Amino acid sequence: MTLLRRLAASAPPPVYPCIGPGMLDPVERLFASGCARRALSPASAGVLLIAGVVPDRAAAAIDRLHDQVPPPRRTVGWSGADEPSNSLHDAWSGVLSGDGAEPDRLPDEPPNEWRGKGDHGHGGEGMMGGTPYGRPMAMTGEDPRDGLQLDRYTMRVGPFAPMLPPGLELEVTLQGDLIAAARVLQPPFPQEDTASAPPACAARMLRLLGLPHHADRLLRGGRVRAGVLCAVPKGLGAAMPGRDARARLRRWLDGEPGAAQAPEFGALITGLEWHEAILMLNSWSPEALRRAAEAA
Amino acid sequence: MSLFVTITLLTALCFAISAAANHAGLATAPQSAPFFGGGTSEPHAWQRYHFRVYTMTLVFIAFEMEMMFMYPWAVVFVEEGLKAMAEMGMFLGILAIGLLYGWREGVFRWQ
Amino acid sequence: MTLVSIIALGLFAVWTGWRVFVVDSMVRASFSLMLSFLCTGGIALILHADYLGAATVFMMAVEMMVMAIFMVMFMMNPAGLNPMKMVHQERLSILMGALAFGVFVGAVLRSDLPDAPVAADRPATFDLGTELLGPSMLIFETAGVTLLAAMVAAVVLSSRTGRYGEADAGARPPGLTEGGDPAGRQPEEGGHHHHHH
Amino acid sequence: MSPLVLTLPVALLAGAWLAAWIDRLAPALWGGRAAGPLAPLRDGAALLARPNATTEAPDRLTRWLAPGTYLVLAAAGLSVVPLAPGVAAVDSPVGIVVWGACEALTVVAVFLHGWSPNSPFPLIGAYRYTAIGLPVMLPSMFVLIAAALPAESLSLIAVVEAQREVWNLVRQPIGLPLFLIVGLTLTLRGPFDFADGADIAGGTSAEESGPGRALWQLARLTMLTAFSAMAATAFLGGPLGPGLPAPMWLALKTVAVMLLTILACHALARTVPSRMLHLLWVAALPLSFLHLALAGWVAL
Repeated sequence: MTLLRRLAASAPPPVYPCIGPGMLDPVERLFASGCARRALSPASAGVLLIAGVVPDRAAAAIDRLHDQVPPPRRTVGWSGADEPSNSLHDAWSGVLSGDGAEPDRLPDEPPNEWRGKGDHGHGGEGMMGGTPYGRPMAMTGEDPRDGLQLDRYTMRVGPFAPMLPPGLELEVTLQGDLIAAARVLQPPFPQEDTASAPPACAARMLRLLGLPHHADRLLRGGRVRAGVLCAVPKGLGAAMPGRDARARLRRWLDGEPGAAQAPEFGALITGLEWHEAILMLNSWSPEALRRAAEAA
Repeated sequence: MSLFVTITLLTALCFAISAAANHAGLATAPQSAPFFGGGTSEPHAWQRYHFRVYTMTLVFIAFEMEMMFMYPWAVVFVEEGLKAMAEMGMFLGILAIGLLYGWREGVFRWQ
Repeated sequence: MTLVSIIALGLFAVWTGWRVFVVDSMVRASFSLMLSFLCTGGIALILHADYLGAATVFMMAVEMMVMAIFMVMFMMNPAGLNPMKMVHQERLSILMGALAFGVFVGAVLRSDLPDAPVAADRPATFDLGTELLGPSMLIFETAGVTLLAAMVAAVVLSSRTGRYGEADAGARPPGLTEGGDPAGRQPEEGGHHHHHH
Repeated sequence: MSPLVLTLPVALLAGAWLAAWIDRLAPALWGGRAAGPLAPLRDGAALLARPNATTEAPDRLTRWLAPGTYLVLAAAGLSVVPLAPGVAAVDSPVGIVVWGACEALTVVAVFLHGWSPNSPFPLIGAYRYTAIGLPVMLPSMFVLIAAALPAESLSLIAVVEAQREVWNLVRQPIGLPLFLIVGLTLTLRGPFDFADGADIAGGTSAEESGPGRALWQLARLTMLTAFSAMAATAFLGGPLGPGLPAPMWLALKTVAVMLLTILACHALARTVPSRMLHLLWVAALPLSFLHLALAGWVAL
């Protein structure tokens, strides 16, 4: 057991970042340096990193994410002034030994009380009714593409979703993996200019295309060949002809800055498949998205 | 028989490993809430999931059934020579018509 | 050993087949049925019908996967979060099932089963191929054309998009009474739908 | 049953470790830091030392079955691969069809893995993978049927024997690239990783931690080993070769295919699923038609 723990302690700590205003670029550089591994979900993390001063509106989200990191877990705060790799490693050792583990922040209550209720004591009623095991079932509705009226699933994503700029909260209604309706609840946090610099923006898109090593190379100041552009479908998120997501990525790879402000994107991602929508959103810089969301 | 015994043994071994690895204790409600990057949702994620390429799967099954005839055909191909070659032409022709029709009707897309 | 394996697989096939009607989740039901078919494939493997056995496993894995997709898509409560009963007309079904079982068992017991063991190393797949290219050529080709017809029919019936516009353009759901208002969803004015390609 | 079956776990574990190490060497090609041979063990230990996560009302049965099934399929697929001319752990006369069945069941295992947590991102990953994984099987069938043509048999031992003069790689040059698509899909990698992508926060694995996650990653790596051995057998003559003992040749060729697959995984970008599906049907499938026709012409 100790051998396992010693081996584990020498691995890069799996960290789920909650990125506050102005901290996007430092956090991305931290993970590109290789001293910690960015976990895409709290379940796969051991340490929660709170970078910067997170506004009050996101406090509840941090509590939720904190509790989704399986215990024992640790939280590390980082202001960006110092080098955090030591505190991350200390926290990771603490996680492995179980010392100073943090208890849940939220009460142990299901979304809806279900025990002992309903037809079978599991909260459900009849075929589709009630709240079996604490939640209702999704219900059918109109479909934007093929007219099959199947279930619509509404979720609020963000503010710390790894595929969206930090701070952005979207209410998305999915039918399958197609976005049937979308609404911006909160704009992204303001970030330093470095977070909207061409290499940083292009790196984010490359990660979504499954090319993390290319992305790291860009962040280190290297170049990436334009062959990767083929993977971005033509005409995606085109504000006007020749100005689609692929063209925006091409400009970033050439080192040119993108548009200062994105169009109103809530309406633009409606009707798109999830992967297309996420690629399209990331083809604008976080600042461009913030301006668009605040203008709307 | 040996394939059957081997797979039975392997299955027993792998499922035992899987059972040991998937042993999970009880988690509290906030620990087991589904992940939305800090967000929330009301309903269960399990739903009448709108699989966008359902027509493609139907074409695929018919395609696959035809392909199952190709395996025995491959074994006798060299022996039968030109007859088998002509057979294959016909076969691929039939499949190609199905493929072209599906493509023309646009079923190989997210509908 | 062979007999024991066949009996064990047969019992497991029956058990998983029974589970299909007992479990609440459509996914579990579909893949229980798949397991049942995999067992019959396993029996074929043991009996040295190698191609038949492996092909059964191959086909059933794919088909039950597609069946699971459609079951989840169109059934209420697809994950079985609320317990439910998947069987209708239970008494009649049991009666019909027992009757069918009796007929088949009777047929097996009454028929004169062949007693001509085939050598284990007989090239069965080769024989099958020769048969397909020889005497059974017509059947084989007919199957090809039939499956093509199935492909076309599947596209025609299930695809909304197509060369001639949307399949449901101008369609009205039938009324509950003769000549009455359409039931369920009302057709939209002009049928505008946003399409993305 | 042959005692060679005992070599399967050893080969799979060794292959998994090697694949994981090559994965961690790959960043060096893009100017990053390559990790040492212990890195996969460290990362594995980091997973094993954590507890399993659970989700709300999950399907515990399928959650348990999915990684186990994936692991069995890798082992079953490898069991029909000849380790030396005329010798395989399981001498099946229909080895090619057995491998095809393993491919088909892999789609089921990945689907169940994404279905079981009752969470949206894993669910999207499961369905997306199914949409791509099913049609990928068609090029795979064409390619393996083409490999069976000169052998006049569906047995992989015969497929190896038929390559004594010339490898299938030379006779059927489009086969290996088409089969690489299958390998990338089976192992959820790079351009064909539609199950565990970054845009869905890790997809089918998003709600997983601890030993359960470790087992899933291990199963992916063992499947890569089995796939590489199968590709080496179908296209590179498997255990045939001068000088060295036959199993060594198989191991060398397996590692070569593994390197190629991992390189393709890290170098190629993943496009959106809708476009990939379209490409599979209108580009990869006609290409496999052509491949089979060419292979048939050469074989006659």
